[in-house]
Amino acid sequence: MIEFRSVTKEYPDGTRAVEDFSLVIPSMKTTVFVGSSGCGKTTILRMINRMVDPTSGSIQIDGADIGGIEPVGLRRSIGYVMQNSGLLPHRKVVDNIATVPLLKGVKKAEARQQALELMDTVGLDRAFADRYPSQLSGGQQQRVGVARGLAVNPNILLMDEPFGAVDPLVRSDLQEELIRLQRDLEKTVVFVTHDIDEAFYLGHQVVILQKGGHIAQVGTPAEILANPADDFVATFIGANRGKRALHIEETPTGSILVDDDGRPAGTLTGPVPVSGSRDTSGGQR
Amino acid sequence: MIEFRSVTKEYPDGTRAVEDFSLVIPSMKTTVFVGSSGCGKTTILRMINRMVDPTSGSIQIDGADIGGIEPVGLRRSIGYVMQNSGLLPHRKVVDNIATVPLLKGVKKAEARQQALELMDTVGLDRAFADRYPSQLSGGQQQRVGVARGLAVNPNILLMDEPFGAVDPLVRSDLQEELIRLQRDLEKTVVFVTHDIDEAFYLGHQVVILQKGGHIAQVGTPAEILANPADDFVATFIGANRGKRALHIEETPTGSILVDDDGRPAGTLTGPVPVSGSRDTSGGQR
Amino acid sequence: MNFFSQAFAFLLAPSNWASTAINPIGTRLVEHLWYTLIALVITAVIAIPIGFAIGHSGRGRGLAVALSGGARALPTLGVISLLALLIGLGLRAPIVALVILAIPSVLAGAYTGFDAVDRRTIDAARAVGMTEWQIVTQVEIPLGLPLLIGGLRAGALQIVATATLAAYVGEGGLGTFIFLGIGNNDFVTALAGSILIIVLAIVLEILFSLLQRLVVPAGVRAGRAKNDRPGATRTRAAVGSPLQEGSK
Amino acid sequence: GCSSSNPLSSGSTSGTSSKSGTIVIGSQQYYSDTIVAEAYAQALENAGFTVKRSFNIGQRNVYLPELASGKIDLIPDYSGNLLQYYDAKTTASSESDIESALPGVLPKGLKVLKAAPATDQDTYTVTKEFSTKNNITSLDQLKDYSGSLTVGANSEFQTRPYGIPGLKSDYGVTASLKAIADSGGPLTVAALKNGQVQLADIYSADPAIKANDFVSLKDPKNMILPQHIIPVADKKVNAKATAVIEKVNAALTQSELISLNSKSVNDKQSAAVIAKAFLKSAGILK
Amino acid sequence: MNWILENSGTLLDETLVHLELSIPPVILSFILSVPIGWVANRFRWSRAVLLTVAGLFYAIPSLPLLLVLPTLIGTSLASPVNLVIALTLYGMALMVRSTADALAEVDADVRQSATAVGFSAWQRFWQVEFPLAGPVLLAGLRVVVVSTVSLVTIGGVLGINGLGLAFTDGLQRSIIAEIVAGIVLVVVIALVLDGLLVLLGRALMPWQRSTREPSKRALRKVVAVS
Ligand SMILES: Nc1ncnc2c1ncn2[C@@H]1O[C@H](COP(=O)(O)OP(=O)(O)OP(=O)(O)O)[C@@H](O)[C@H]1O
Ligand SMILES: Nc1ncnc2c1ncn2[C@@H]1O[C@H](COP(=O)(O)OP(=O)(O)OP(=O)(O)O)[C@@H](O)[C@H]1O
Ligand SMILES: [Mg+2]
Ligand SMILES: [Mg+2]
Repeated sequence: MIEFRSVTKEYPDGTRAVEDFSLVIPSMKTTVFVGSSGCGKTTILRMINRMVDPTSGSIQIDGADIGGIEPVGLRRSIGYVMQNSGLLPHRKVVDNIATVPLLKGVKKAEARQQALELMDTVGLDRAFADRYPSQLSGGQQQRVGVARGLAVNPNILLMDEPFGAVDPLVRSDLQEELIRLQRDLEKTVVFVTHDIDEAFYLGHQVVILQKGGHIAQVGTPAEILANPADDFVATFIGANRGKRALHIEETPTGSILVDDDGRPAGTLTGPVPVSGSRDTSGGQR
Repeated sequence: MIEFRSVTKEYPDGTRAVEDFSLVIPSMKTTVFVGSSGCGKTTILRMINRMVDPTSGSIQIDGADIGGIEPVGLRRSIGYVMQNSGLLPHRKVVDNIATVPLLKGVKKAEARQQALELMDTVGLDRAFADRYPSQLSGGQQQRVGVARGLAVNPNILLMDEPFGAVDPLVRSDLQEELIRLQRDLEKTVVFVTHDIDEAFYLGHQVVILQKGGHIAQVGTPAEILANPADDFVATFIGANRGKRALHIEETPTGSILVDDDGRPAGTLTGPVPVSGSRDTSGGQR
Repeated sequence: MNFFSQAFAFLLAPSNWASTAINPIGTRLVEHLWYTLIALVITAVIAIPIGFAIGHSGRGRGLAVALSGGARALPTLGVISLLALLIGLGLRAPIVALVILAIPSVLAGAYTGFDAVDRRTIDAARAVGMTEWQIVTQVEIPLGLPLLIGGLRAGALQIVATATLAAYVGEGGLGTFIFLGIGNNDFVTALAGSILIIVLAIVLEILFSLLQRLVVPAGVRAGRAKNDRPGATRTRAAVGSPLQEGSK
Repeated sequence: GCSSSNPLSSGSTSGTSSKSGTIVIGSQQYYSDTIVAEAYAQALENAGFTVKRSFNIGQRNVYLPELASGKIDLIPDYSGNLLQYYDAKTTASSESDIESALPGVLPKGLKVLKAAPATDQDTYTVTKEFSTKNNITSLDQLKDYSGSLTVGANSEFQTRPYGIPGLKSDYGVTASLKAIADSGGPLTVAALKNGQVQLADIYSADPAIKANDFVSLKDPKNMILPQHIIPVADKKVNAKATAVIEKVNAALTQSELISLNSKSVNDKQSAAVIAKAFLKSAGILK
Repeated sequence: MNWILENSGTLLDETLVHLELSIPPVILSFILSVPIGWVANRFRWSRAVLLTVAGLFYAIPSLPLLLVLPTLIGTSLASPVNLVIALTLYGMALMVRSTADALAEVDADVRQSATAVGFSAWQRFWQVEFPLAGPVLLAGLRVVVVSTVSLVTIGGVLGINGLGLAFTDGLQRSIIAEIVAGIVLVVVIALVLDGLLVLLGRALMPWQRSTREPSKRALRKVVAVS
């Protein structure tokens, strides 16, 4: 469990990126921060591994204040994946994955062996092991980034818009893969995005942020969708513009679901159930 | 009307970007090309204003082969908007908008006056007129780009991923604005994107492309949604993965529409109509 | 006694500036500046159009880089000696040598200036219907100017420093004091000449850097501060290749 | 901080140091001097000495301190300039005055050997045409010349007592200088030939004088110091070596020196080749 | 041509001395520039100061510098030490800027991610930033090599051996072949050393081969200052 207690971050230039932010991030679930550009998502995420230190307030991991933990060691125990993967371009894929174990003094052969296994875990062909990152596609690079994040078998995985720069098709694959990984490995995933669809898809807990890291709403996707806390949230998730309010329309080629703008959203399958067949209150999966 | 007649484009390095491409783009409607990266969207778009000349085949605008039209003149008669706006960084906003009229010899004062009016049209405060592009936000820059594209009052407006780099909220605004503009000004808009949602939202006619500019399906969004031509299209629009197949779920906080992956998509409003209340076959708006 | 103070005394003595002096400092200074100017203008006339052509067309860059590398390696002393032997005394030999010396910098300044212009900006300019000439004059030149000035600045510095060698073949300039000092075992004169040249070079450097700052297009300057935040991980232009250069 | 010794004259460098038993020979950065030094070297080697060549050291202000500090043992120098280097105010003007004054001004550890007959001194040289047309063969006739006079010479000619100032004080002639840094070399010769200068400072042993039929003006007032080739040596250079060098020196007549220089400048031979041929013809080498 | 063959021994000697004089300044300026460039890149305030000073150093003409330097450091004018120090200063004038630019060019994302996965500052510099700055450093070093080899000839005027002698001697004796040989040898040395650097760069930076060029922007800076 990660807990923020009225954390504020003011950058040296005076920008108050995060103000009085408090939140509990549950273990072994995926928590997604979503918000517009500059609202403080990255700042919040980076405070967890002390890339950024709060100006005031405290952050605890499983009850221990991280202010007292030496940053380099802390970072080595937390996985971190960012947009554009942040791989070291001068190291081969396998060495990139083994970066942190090697820093920690694991023997080279062992670290490489482990890295190859991780490639399987994230669904990367081992044939890529000896390539350089620039020789991979964007999606493959992201997988390497995830593998690197997992290399020290961390409890916590921080992900900062990891899929922001990949093709939509690949992006869907990566999202599915992440859901599978999170479920299988039971990591605490903290994920940042500004795509509300992605947030709803991945998050057990979704945190909608406004400028300054102010929380507009926290909840499961279902809770937020059904009861947007205010106008901002409604606009943000598109409910206001009718984007989420669908109705059925018949077309010559079949019947489809259309939103208030007349934008087709899909087709309706299955009967209207009397009550939810799955428990969706704790998470939608 | 723009017509491609079995157009092929092979780049000097041997890349066959577009092969045997034929299509009719109707006037005064929005046609959207959508497809993965590198499938040839930009190449097709740029053949319309002769930024790229086809290796074989011909392109006609309103029945006239553009191969015979002098490129510079042709380009001045067609609006062009691209990602990152492509504005001239050393000219003020108003001069950027007036670029083409000035090239055409319109008097400076007149061109500027016209530019100011165009700023109103695209919803930009005139106060920005004397700023430089770098002093605007990404979304504002895009508006300037659109205004520049409209400055010569062209019949055709080419747009290459114009909203690819802006924030999701701003992006929605720009999309709405474009729909309004297209309706009011009755331009023929040719739009490129790789976001299928954007394509469905904006396009009267949507063209789903595969590598090499091969057309996977052409049709109205409704037609495509209801009857994906093949597996590729189904995957591409997300139907395959159940993304578009929604069903209703009850949650403690209300009833929502959920896709096959359990991803909440919205809420169902209105009754199930017996037949379409609007004609959606010619366009969804 | 400190050589520097002697050298400054030499430089400040009015008698050394008087036209009756054997080597009036003012005259030598003007000669030096004059040679610098001539060489710089010739260099500019040769290198700038070629650089622009390379920058605009993107062709011939490999050749230009190779030749510039070679030219940069050419020892000016050798070139002046050779040219003096071949074409005799007079300004021609040193000027030609200075021009050869400065061409690589100015050439590079010209074409890298064009390179520096965002491909997408040029592409957009072409797409809205600018002719190639208009692209060069209205987009590439104004946006490439800072780097061109940078190239001229580097070239001017090399010229002003090396114009010293004009004295080697009898054409005066500030090098006179240096060769006179060396030949006469008179360190003060040599030092005085050196100080003058160094000051001249530094003044030129400062003037050029001011000029360079002045010619940065206002819009480019205005926006620069924005993207400066270290560690900014702004969303990269989502997906999509930046437009490749299309055919024209 | 700033050291207060003149860097032009304080030399303590050049890595070469004389090992006992080896004679280190230096030379100026002047082709003619290098030929002579090479001749010394070959003669000494022929006599069984071990020689180390440290040629092209540069100018007097560099090599004389090295000589004094023992880094080199021997160098062929020029009598008048050598004296002036150590005694700028000297009044000596004839060769014999110079040679008798020299031992008194040399640093303790150094000695001069017997000078060669050849002198390689500055001259005011004009073209044959100029000489006949204006009937000028001597410096004291110059003051009657009506046109303006420009001298082509190294830049130090501007201030040397035998240069522009001497011309004025000794002969009442006003001339201006065109500074050309090739020490009377091809550029100066060319300037004289094409009339850019009327007078040129060309060394008396320069073959260009004869080759171009130039006329070197007489110096009746002995303004210009004689510059006989004179070896300066470390005192520890022994008598046997001294004898070998003086024998070489004795063979260096004026015409011989000019012909050696001519082989260098006109035939572009290397110092080693020229020196060897010279020593053979002088009977020093077989 | 004949002359060159007959005097190849002398030319070879001069070439070797030339090399001996050229290489130390290149190495020294590289070693000294790295920490200074690092400071310039690390502390914003120092960047302007250090780079301006470096720029002004480069503005100082070589002959005057060679003359002024001895009074400041107490060497003699014709001393190779004097020349080596002067050329090292020139090398640094170029290299400090290149180093600062090279380090600044290192992708901020990569630097951030290295920090995020737990590199200490020291590890990050040597294992990430320095190698990634390699291509731009190399580009800067190549300029330094070429200009240093060329500048060594100025020593000829002061009586420092090396190929500069070919010019002074060639001029005195009017031997065009000698001057041409000198020029050609200087250019050849410069290009050979440059080529060796390129090969060294390939060997040390294998990831480069498969990738794009180093950022053009950075290279441009290097070109523009030289
Ligand atoms: N190092 C810094 N120095 C000064 N201000 C900063 C710094 N880092 C971030 N900021 C500012 O703090 C605010 C929050 O930044 P942050 O990067 O956390 O936003 P974000 O939500 O991650 O945005 P994005 O979606 O663009 O990544 C912004 O206004 C930003 O400009
Ligand atoms: N100037 C060019 N020279 C060579 N190949 C090119 C050129 N421009 C584009 N291509 C190639 O042609 C193919 C189609 O490119 P195009 O830019 O049209 O794709 P796109 O669909 O617009 O992609 P994106 O979504 O990335 O913008 C790609 O394989 C691309 O690499
Ligand atoms: Mg962020
Ligand atoms: Mg494209």
